[in-house]
Amino acid sequence: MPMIDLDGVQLEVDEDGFIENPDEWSEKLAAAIAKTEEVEELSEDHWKIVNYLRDYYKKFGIAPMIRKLCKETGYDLKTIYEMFPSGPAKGACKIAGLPKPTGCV
Amino acid sequence: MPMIDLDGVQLEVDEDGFIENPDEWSEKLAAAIAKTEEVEELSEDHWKIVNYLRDYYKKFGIAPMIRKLCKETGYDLKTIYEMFPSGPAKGACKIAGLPKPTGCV
Amino acid sequence: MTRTDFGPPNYKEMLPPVIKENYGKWKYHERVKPGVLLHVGESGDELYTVRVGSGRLVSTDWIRDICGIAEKFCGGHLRFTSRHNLEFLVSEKEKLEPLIAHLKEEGYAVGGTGHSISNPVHTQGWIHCHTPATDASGIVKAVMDDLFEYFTDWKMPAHCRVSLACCLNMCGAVHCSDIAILGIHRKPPTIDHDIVRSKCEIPNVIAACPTGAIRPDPKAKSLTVTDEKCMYCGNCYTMCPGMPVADPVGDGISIWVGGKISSARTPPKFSRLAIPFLPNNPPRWPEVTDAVRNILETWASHANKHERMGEWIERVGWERFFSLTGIPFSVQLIDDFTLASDTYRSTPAFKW
Amino acid sequence: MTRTDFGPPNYKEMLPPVIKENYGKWKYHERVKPGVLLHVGESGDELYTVRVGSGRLVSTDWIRDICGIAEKFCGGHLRFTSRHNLEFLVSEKEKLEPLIAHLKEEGYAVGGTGHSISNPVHTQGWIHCHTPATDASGIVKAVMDDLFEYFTDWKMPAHCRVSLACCLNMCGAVHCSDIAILGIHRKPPTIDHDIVRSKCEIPNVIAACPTGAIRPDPKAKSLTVTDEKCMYCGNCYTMCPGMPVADPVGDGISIWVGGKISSARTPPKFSRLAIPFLPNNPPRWPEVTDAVRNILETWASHANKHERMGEWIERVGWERFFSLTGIPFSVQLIDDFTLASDTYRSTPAFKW
Amino acid sequence: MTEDSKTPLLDQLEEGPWPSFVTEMKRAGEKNEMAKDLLHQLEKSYKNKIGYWKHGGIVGVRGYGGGVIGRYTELPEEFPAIAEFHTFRVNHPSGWFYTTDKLRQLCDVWDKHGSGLTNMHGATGDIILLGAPTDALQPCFDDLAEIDFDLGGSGSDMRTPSCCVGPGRCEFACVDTLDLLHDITNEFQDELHRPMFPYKSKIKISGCANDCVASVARSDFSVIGTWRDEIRMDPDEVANYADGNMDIQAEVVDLCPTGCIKWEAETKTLTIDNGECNRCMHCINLMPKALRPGKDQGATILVGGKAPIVHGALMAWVIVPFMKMEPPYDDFKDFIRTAWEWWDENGKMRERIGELINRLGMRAFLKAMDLPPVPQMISAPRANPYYFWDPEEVK
Amino acid sequence: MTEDSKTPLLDQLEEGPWPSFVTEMKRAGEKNEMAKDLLHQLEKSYKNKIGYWKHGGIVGVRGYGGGVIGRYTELPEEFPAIAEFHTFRVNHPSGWFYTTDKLRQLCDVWDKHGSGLTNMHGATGDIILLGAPTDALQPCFDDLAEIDFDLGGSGSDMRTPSCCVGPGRCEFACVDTLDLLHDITNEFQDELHRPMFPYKSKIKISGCANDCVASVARSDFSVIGTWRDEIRMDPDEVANYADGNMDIQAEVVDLCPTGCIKWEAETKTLTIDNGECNRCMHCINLMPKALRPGKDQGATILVGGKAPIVHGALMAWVIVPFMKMEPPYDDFKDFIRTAWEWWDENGKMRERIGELINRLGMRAFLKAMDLPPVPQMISAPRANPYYFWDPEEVK
Ligand code: SRM
Ligand code: SRM
Ligand code: SRM
Ligand code: SRM
Ligand code: SF4
Ligand code: SF4
Ligand code: SF4
Ligand code: SF4
Ligand code: SF4
Ligand code: SF4
Ligand code: SF4
Ligand code: SF4
Repeated sequence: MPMIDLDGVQLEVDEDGFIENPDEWSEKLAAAIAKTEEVEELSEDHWKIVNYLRDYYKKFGIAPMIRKLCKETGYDLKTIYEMFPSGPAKGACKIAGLPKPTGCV
Repeated sequence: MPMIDLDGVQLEVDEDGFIENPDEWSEKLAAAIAKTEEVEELSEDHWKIVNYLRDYYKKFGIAPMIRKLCKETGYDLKTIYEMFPSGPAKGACKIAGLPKPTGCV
Repeated sequence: MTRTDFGPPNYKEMLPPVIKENYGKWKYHERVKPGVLLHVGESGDELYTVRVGSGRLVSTDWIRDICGIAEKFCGGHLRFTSRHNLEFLVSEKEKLEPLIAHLKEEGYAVGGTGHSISNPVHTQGWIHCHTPATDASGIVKAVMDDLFEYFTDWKMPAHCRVSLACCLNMCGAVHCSDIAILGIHRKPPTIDHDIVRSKCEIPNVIAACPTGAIRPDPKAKSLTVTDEKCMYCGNCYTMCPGMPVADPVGDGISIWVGGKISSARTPPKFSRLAIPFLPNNPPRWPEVTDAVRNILETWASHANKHERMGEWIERVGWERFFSLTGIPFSVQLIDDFTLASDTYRSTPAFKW
Repeated sequence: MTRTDFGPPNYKEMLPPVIKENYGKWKYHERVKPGVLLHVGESGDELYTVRVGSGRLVSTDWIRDICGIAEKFCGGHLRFTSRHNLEFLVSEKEKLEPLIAHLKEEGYAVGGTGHSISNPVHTQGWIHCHTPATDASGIVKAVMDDLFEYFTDWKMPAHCRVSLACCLNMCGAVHCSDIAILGIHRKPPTIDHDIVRSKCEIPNVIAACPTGAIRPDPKAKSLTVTDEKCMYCGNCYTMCPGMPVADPVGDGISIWVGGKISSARTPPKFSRLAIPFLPNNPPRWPEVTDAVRNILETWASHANKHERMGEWIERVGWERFFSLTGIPFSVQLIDDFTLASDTYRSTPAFKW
Repeated sequence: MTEDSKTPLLDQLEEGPWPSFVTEMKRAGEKNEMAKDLLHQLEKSYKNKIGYWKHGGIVGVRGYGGGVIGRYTELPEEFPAIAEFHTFRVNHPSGWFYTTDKLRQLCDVWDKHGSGLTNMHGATGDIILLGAPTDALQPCFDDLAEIDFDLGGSGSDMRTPSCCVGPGRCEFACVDTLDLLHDITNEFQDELHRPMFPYKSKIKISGCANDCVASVARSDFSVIGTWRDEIRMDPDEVANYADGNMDIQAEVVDLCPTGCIKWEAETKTLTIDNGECNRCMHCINLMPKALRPGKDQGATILVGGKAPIVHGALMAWVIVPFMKMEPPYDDFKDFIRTAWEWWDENGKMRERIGELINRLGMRAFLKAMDLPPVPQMISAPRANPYYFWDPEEVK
Repeated sequence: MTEDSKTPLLDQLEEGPWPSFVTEMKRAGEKNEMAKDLLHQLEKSYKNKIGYWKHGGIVGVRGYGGGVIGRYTELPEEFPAIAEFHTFRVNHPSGWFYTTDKLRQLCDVWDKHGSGLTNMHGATGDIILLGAPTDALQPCFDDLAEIDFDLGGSGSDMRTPSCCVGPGRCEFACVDTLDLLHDITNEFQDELHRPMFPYKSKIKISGCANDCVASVARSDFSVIGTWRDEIRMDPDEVANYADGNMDIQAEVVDLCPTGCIKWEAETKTLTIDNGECNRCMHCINLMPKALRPGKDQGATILVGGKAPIVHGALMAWVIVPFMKMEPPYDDFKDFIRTAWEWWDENGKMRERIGELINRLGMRAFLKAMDLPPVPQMISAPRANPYYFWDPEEVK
C-alpha cells in the first residue's frame, strides 16, 4: 500500500495518492499532499478552493461540477490550472481529501 | 342547495346527496343518509364497511379500491351490493361521509 | 325487485331473415355506388345495404321516422354502423331504388361507403360533458356540410376517417384517425382550495397529473400546480371539481393527421399533430372546416390510389406534407413527452 | 515549462503529394478488387488504395514494419481508416501489384472494401479496462479468423459491419452495427460497504442507476441495491469501486443485429437484441463465432443486392429472421425499458 | 317562430346538407322541456364558448354501480328542466341490429321518462339516452328492463363491449363476432354492472384485420379475426377483376406489404406465397369475389389499447397470435379472467391494463398469463441492453 | 520456447489468417517487461474469465486534466511490471494520415517510456499508447511534445474529434472534413485538455450521408456534409454503367427511398426529380462516375448521439438542416459554443447533451439556440396531445 509521509507519520494513500481514510485529513496533510501535486505552498487562494471543495462535499456528498466551482469561487479554469497544475480533480480534490472524483471536477 | 334532514337539523349535501362538509359527519348522520340509499338500518356488517372506508380514507386520503375493500372486509362484491343496493361508491362511501369518489369504489 | 343482469337484447332476434339465412355464409360484396353495398351469399341471396349519414344526436321522433322507412322498405329491420351511420338492409332488389329515392326526397344523406369520408365519430362536447374544450356535434355538422360532396361521392383515393373528441380524454378515440379534430385547453387549472379540501381525493389528483405538475400543499390541506409543467390536459379536473381548466380564450381546436386502424398494407398508425391551435368559432368554426378541407384535398390530389393519409405522408415525408398543405410548422409539433426521441430525425436525408 | 495545447500534427504535412494535388478534386472511384480502391482526380491522376486488416492492438515493431512497406511502395505515406484498418496509398500504378504481392507474402490481410466485412470496431476488454464482461481483441480475432473469406472476398449482398464492445458502456459504439457483439454482466453488484463509505460519491452513484435500483442507506453511510431492479449495467461500478459486477459465471456475450449508420436508402438504425446470452469461452469463443456466422450467412443467402442486414430483416419481418436463423426467441428480447411500447406489435398482420 | 330567435347561433346549424342535431333538439324540445332547456343552454355555450355542466355526479339504479352518468347544470335557475340531466348507457344488441318494434318500444320508454334525445350510439357503442332527472332513473330502468334493455358499463368496470357486423353481413369475418360478443356480455354481467377494477376495461371484436370497430386503438382487449392456412383463391374471378378496370399489378401486387404476390398479366395468373403473407387483408379487400381468408380461422388477441390519459395513447399489443374462437369460448374467457385478475391485483387506481404492462414489463404479464414469448408479439426486439435474468438462470 | 508454455490459451490465437494481437504482444514482450506481464495477466483472464484491472485511477500530466487513463493491476505482486499501466490518448492528425517519419518518431518515444504496445487507433480516434508507469507520464509527454504530438481528451471534456477521409480521397465530400477537424481541434484546445463540462462531449465530421465516421451514432455533435441544389449527372457515364453489369432499374431506381428517379431503359435516360430527393447517397454510391452531389454544399448538424449510459443509446438529431461550412467556420464554432454553454449551465453531472435535450425538451434547446422549429428536425410530429403554450400566446 503506498504511503505519504506527514511529519514522519506514514498515512495510507491509494495508488493515485488519494488518502484512504477521509477522517485523517488535516490542513497539514493537505500541505503534504500539495507537494506531490506540484503545489509548493498552499496560498490563501488555494485554501479558498480547497475549503470550497470540502464544504461542498460535506453538504452534498459529491464534488461540485467545474462550472460551479469556477462560478462560486470566482476563479476561472485557467487560473485554477495555474494554481493546481494537475487540475481540479487530480490536484485540488486530492489536496482537499475528497474521494477520487468519478464525476466532473 | 339540497339539504338532508338530521333530527330536524338541515345539513347541506350536494346534488348527489354527498355531504358538503365532511366534518359534519356523525354516526347519526350516516344513518340518515343510509335511508336515502335504501339501507333502512345500518347493521354491524354495514358498520364494518363504513368504518373501514372511513379509516382508509383518514389514512390515505382516498377511498380504497374495490378489490381491497372486499379483501380486507371479507365481503364479496355481491354481498356488498346486497347490503348497499346502490353500490359501494354511491352507497357506502356516501354513508361513510367520504368525498364523492372519482376513482374506483 | 328489479330484474338485473339480463344482458342486451339477443341480436338473433334482431336480424332480418336474409341475414339469418346467410349468416356466416356471405360470399362476396360489391360497391354498387356511393352509399350502396351489395352482399351476395353462397346461396346466391342478395342483400343491398343503403347507408345514411346520421347526426347521432337524434330525437325519438327521428328514430320513429327511420323505423317507418325500414318498415316500408326493409321488413322492419335496420342497423347502425360502428361510425354511427344508419343502414337500411334491403333484401328485395326492387325496393332498392324506391328506397333511395324516398331517402333523397326526405333529405337523408346517402353515402359514406368505399372511398368516401364517413360519419365523423364524435363525442358530447357542450351537450353533456363537464370537461370539453369545444363542442362536438356543431363542428361535425359544420365540417360535414362543407365536405358533403366527399360523403356522397367517391372522389378520394382511399378511405379517410375524420373523428372528433372535445378534450384530451379522446372519447372519440381520435388518436388513430386520418384527420382528427381535438378540443384542447391552453390554461392551467384555476384552483378552488375549498373545494379541493372538502371534495377531492388529493393523492389521486396528484397521481393523475401526467407531468408531475401537482404537488401536495399539506399546510393548506390542498395542492399547488406548477404552471410551467402543466400542459392543460384536464386530468386533474376529472379527479377533482376544484380544478377547472375550461376557458373561453384558452380553449380551442387542434388538428391531427395520418392515423389509421386497419392493418391493410401498413400496421395501424397514430394520428400526429399538424395544427396545434385553432380558435373556437361557433357556430360554424370556419378555421376548422378550412383546415380540414385543405388537408383532405391536398391529400386527395397527391396520394396514389388506395393510399391513406398516413401512408401518403410517410411516402412523401412530413416536410413535404407541410410544404404542400402550406400549414406552418410550429414548435408544439415537436414531441417532448415520453417517447419523444423516437420522433426526432436522425438522418441528414430529408427533403428541402 | 512543457508546451501545451499545440494540437495534433497538421494533416497537411501528412498527405502524400498525389492527395495534396487532387485535394477536394477527386472525380470518381472504382472498386478494383477486394481490398483495392482506385480514386481518379479531375486532373486524371490516379490513386490506388490497398486496405489491410489490422488487429489494432499492435507493437511499435509492427508500426515500423508497415512504415517500411509504405516507404518502399508509397513514398512513405499511409493512413488508417475509421475502422482501424491500414491503407497503403499508391500513386504509381506499377507499384500496386508488387505491393499486393509483398503484402500477401508477409501474411498481411488484404480486403475489407466494398461488400465485404470490414475490421470489427472494438474495445479494450481484459487488456486494459476495469468493467469488461469479456475480452475484446480475442473475440475479434476468433470471429475474423472464422469469417476471413468474407473479408478478402465479395460474397455478401451489401456492407456488413461487425462491432464489439466489452460492456454496456459500448465504447465500440456497437449500437448501430449490422452485427454487434456485446459483453454483458448478469449479476447485480456485490457491495463492499467500506469502500462505498470512504471512496464513493453516493448521490452520484444513486443517480447513475438507470432503473432506480440503488437507494441510500444513511445509517450505514452506504447504499443498498434492490436486486430485482438491477439489470447489471455496471454503471454504479463506473461511479464507485465498491460495487463490482464482473463475475466469471455471470459474464458473457450478447448478439445484436440490424443496425446501420449510413443514410443510404434508409435512415440509420439501432441494432436489436437477437441472442441475449452466450458464454465466455476463451480463447476462441466458438458459440459466438458460430452465432455470428449463422446470422451473417442467413442474411447473405436471403437478402437482395445492396440490402443491409436491418433492411432485410425489416422487409421479411423479425418473426422470419428468427425462423430462418433458427435462433430461439427469448423473453429478454422483448423490450421493457423506456421506449418499450414502440416495439410491441399492434397489428394482427404478422407472419407465422 | 319566437322560439327561434332565442337560438340565433344554433339556428345556423340547421342549414346545410348534413343532418342537423339542432333540428333534432328542436323536435324533441317541442314536446319536452328538458330538450328545450338543453337547446338554450347550448346556445349560451355557443355564445360564450364554454360549457355549463357541473363536475361529475354519482347517480344510479338499484343493484348496479354503473350505467348512468350523473350530470347537473351550473345554471339550474336559468335552465331548471336540466337541473338534473343524467344519461343512461343502454347495452345495444350485437352489431347494432334492430327491429323497428324494439326501437319503437325504446322510444316510448324514453319519451316517458327522459328528454326524448338520444345518441345512436355512443362512442363505446351503447345507446345513449340523453338526460333524465334523478327521480326518473329507477322507474325508467324498470321500464327498460320490461322491454329487455339492460344497462351498459360506466366507471371502473368492464365497459359495454362491441363488435363489427361480422358474419351478419361480411364475407371476411373469421370470427362469429356477433355471437362472441353476446356470449361474453352475458358471461361478464357482473363485471359490466358492478365496478370492481382499477379502472375501465374495454373489449372489442373485429372479424378481420380491417378492424371495423377500431378495436386496436380503443380497447383493452382487442379480438381480431384471422387465419392460419392459405388465402382461398378463385382464379377465374381474378381474371374477371383484371378484365374489369382493376390494374392488378399496381393496385394489388405493388401494394402487398410483404411482396408475396406475383401477377402474370399474360396468363392472368396470380400467385400468393402464403408463407410470407401477413394476412393484412389488402388483396382480399380489393378482390373479394376472387380471394377469401383461409379456412383455419380464429383470432389474434391484442391487449392494452386506450386513449391518452395518463401516459399517452396506446394501441393494443399482440399477446395471443392465434386462438380458436368457438363456443363456448372458454379459452378466451379464461384469458380475460386471468388478465383481469393480474391487473386487479397489481394495478394502481386508474391504471389501464396497457399501462400496467408498460409499468411492470411484458415479461411479468406473460409470466402471469403463462404465455411463451414469441416474435409475433413484437415489431422489433429491444434496442437497449437493459434486460433482466432470473437468478436461477445464472448459474 | 519455455515462454510459450505459459500462455497456452492465448497461443491458440496466434493461429488463423487474421492478424494476431497475441503475436504483437509477444513481440513487444520480447523487449519490454510491461508487455510481457500484460500478456500473462491476460492469459490469467482467459483462464478465469475475468479481468484483473483495478477501478479507475486519476493520473495525468502537468496543465492538463485529461488525456491519460489511469490503470493499476489487482495483482501487482504477480505482475509487477504492470502495477502502474496508464494509457495515453494521443491526438491523431485529421483523417489518420501519417508520414512514416512521424510514426517512427512516435514508436521511438513509446519504446523509451512505455510498453511498446499501442492501439492504432482507439474507438474515439486517438492513438492509444498502451501502458506506462506513473513516473514515465510527464517525461513521455514531454518527448511527445517534442515531436509535435499533443494529447487527446478524456474525462468530462471535449473528446478528440474525428472525421472521415473526406476531400483527401473521396469525391463525395461536401465538407472539407480534414480542415474543419484540424481547425476546431485547435480552436477548442482548452475544452479538449481541461475537463469543464457535465460529461464528455464528442464531435465527429463526415463528408456525406454515408457517414464513414459513424458520427450519427457516437457523437454529441455530428456534422454531415450535404447539398441543397441538384445532383450533378453525366448522362454518358450513366449509359456506361447500364452497359456494364448494373441493373439500373433494380439496383438504383427501385432502391431510391423517395422514388424520385426514373429510368428509361430504351433511351438510357435517367431522370432525377431533385425536389423530391432526400440526398440519401444511394444512387451516387452506385454510380460515382455518373452522379455527384450538387454544388451548393454545406452540412447538416445533428446533436445528441451517444452510447446507452444512462437512459439508452441515442442517435443524434437534426438541429441545423443546413449550414455553410467554410473557413473560419465561425457559424459552426458559435453553434458549438452556444450549445455547450446551455448544456453546461443546465446539465446534471454525467448528463450528455442529448439526454439534457430529452429532459428539458427540444423546445427549450431550440430556444436557447435561437433556432426556428422546422419539419426537417423530426421524422414525425408528436402523437400525444401534451404540449405547452407560452402564457403570452394565450390571450
Ligand atoms: C359497416 C362497418 C362495420 C360495422 O360493423 O358497422 C364496415 C363495413 C365494411 N367495411 Fe369497414 N366498416 C366499418 C367501419 C370500419 C372502420 C372503423 C372506423 O372507421 O372507425 C375501419 C377502420 C378505419 C381505419 O383503418 O382507420 C374500417 C376499415 C375497413 C377497411 C380497410 C381500409 C383500408 O384500406 O385501410 C376495409 C377494406 C376496404 O374498404 O377495402 C373495410 C371494408 C368493409 C366492408 C367492405 C366489409 C364487407 O365486406 O362488408 C364493409 C363495407 C365498407 C364500406 O363502407 O364500403 N373496412 N371499417 C363500419 C362502417 C362505418 C361507417 O359507417 O362508415
Ligand atoms: C476509408 C473509410 C473512411 C475513413 O475515413 O476511414 C471509408 C471509405 C469509403 N466509404 Fe465508407 N468508409 C469508411 C467507413 C464507413 C462507415 C463507418 C463504419 O463502418 O464504422 C460507414 C457506415 C457504416 C454503416 O452504415 O453502418 C460507411 C458507409 C459507407 C457507405 C454506405 C453503405 C450502405 O449502403 O449503407 C458507402 C457507399 C458504398 O459503399 O456504396 C461508403 C463508401 C465509401 C467509399 C466508396 C467512398 C469513396 O468514394 O471513397 C470509400 C471506400 C469504401 C470501401 O471500403 O469500399 N461508405 N463507411 C472507412 C473505412 C472503414 C474500414 O476500414 O472499413
Ligand atoms: C359518452 C361518451 C362519448 C360519446 O359522446 O359517445 C363518453 C363520455 C365520457 N367519457 Fe369517454 N366516453 C365515451 C367513449 C369513450 C371512448 C371510446 C370507446 O369506448 O371506444 C374512449 C377511448 C377509448 C378508451 O377507453 O381509452 C373514452 C375515453 C375516456 C377517457 C380516457 C380514458 C383513458 O384511459 O385514456 C376518460 C377519462 C376518464 O375515464 O376519467 C373518459 C371519460 C368520459 C366522461 C365520463 C367524462 C369524465 O371525465 O368523467 C364522459 C361523460 C360525458 C357525459 O357527460 O356524457 N372517456 N371514452 C362515450 C361512451 C358512450 C357509450 O357508452 O357508448
Ligand atoms: C479506449 C476506448 C476503447 C477502445 O479500446 O478504443 C474507451 C475506453 C473506455 N471508455 Fe469509452 N472508450 C473509447 C471510446 C468510446 C466510444 C466511441 C467513440 O468515442 O466514438 C463510446 C461511445 C460513444 C459515446 O461517447 O457515447 C464510448 C462510450 C463510453 C461510455 C458510455 C458513455 C455514454 O454516455 O453512454 C463510458 C462510461 C463513462 O463515461 O463512464 C465509457 C468509459 C470508458 C472507460 C474510461 C471506462 C470507465 O468506465 O471509466 C474506458 C477506459 C478503458 C481503458 O482503461 O483504457 N466509454 N467510449 C475508446 C477511446 C479511445 C480513444 O480515445 O480513441
Ligand atoms: S372527449 Fe372529453 S369532453 Fe368530450 S365527451 Fe369525452 S370526456 Fe367529455
Ligand atoms: S391540467 Fe393536466 S398537466 Fe395540468 S395540472 Fe392538471 S393534470 Fe397536470
Ligand atoms: S466497452 Fe466497457 S469494458 Fe470495454 S473498453 Fe469500454 S468501458 Fe471498458
Ligand atoms: S448494475 Fe446498473 S442497474 Fe444494477 S444497481 Fe448498478 S447501476 Fe443499477
Ligand atoms: S372487421 Fe372485417 S369482418 Fe368485420 S365488418 Fe370489417 S371487414 Fe368485415
Ligand atoms: S393479405 Fe396482404 S400480405 Fe397477404 S397477400 Fe394479400 S396483400 Fe399481401
Ligand atoms: S462520409 Fe462520404 S465523404 Fe466521407 S469518406 Fe465516406 S463517402 Fe466519402
Ligand atoms: S440520393 Fe437517394 S433519394 Fe436522392 S435520387 Fe439518389 S437514391 Fe434517390
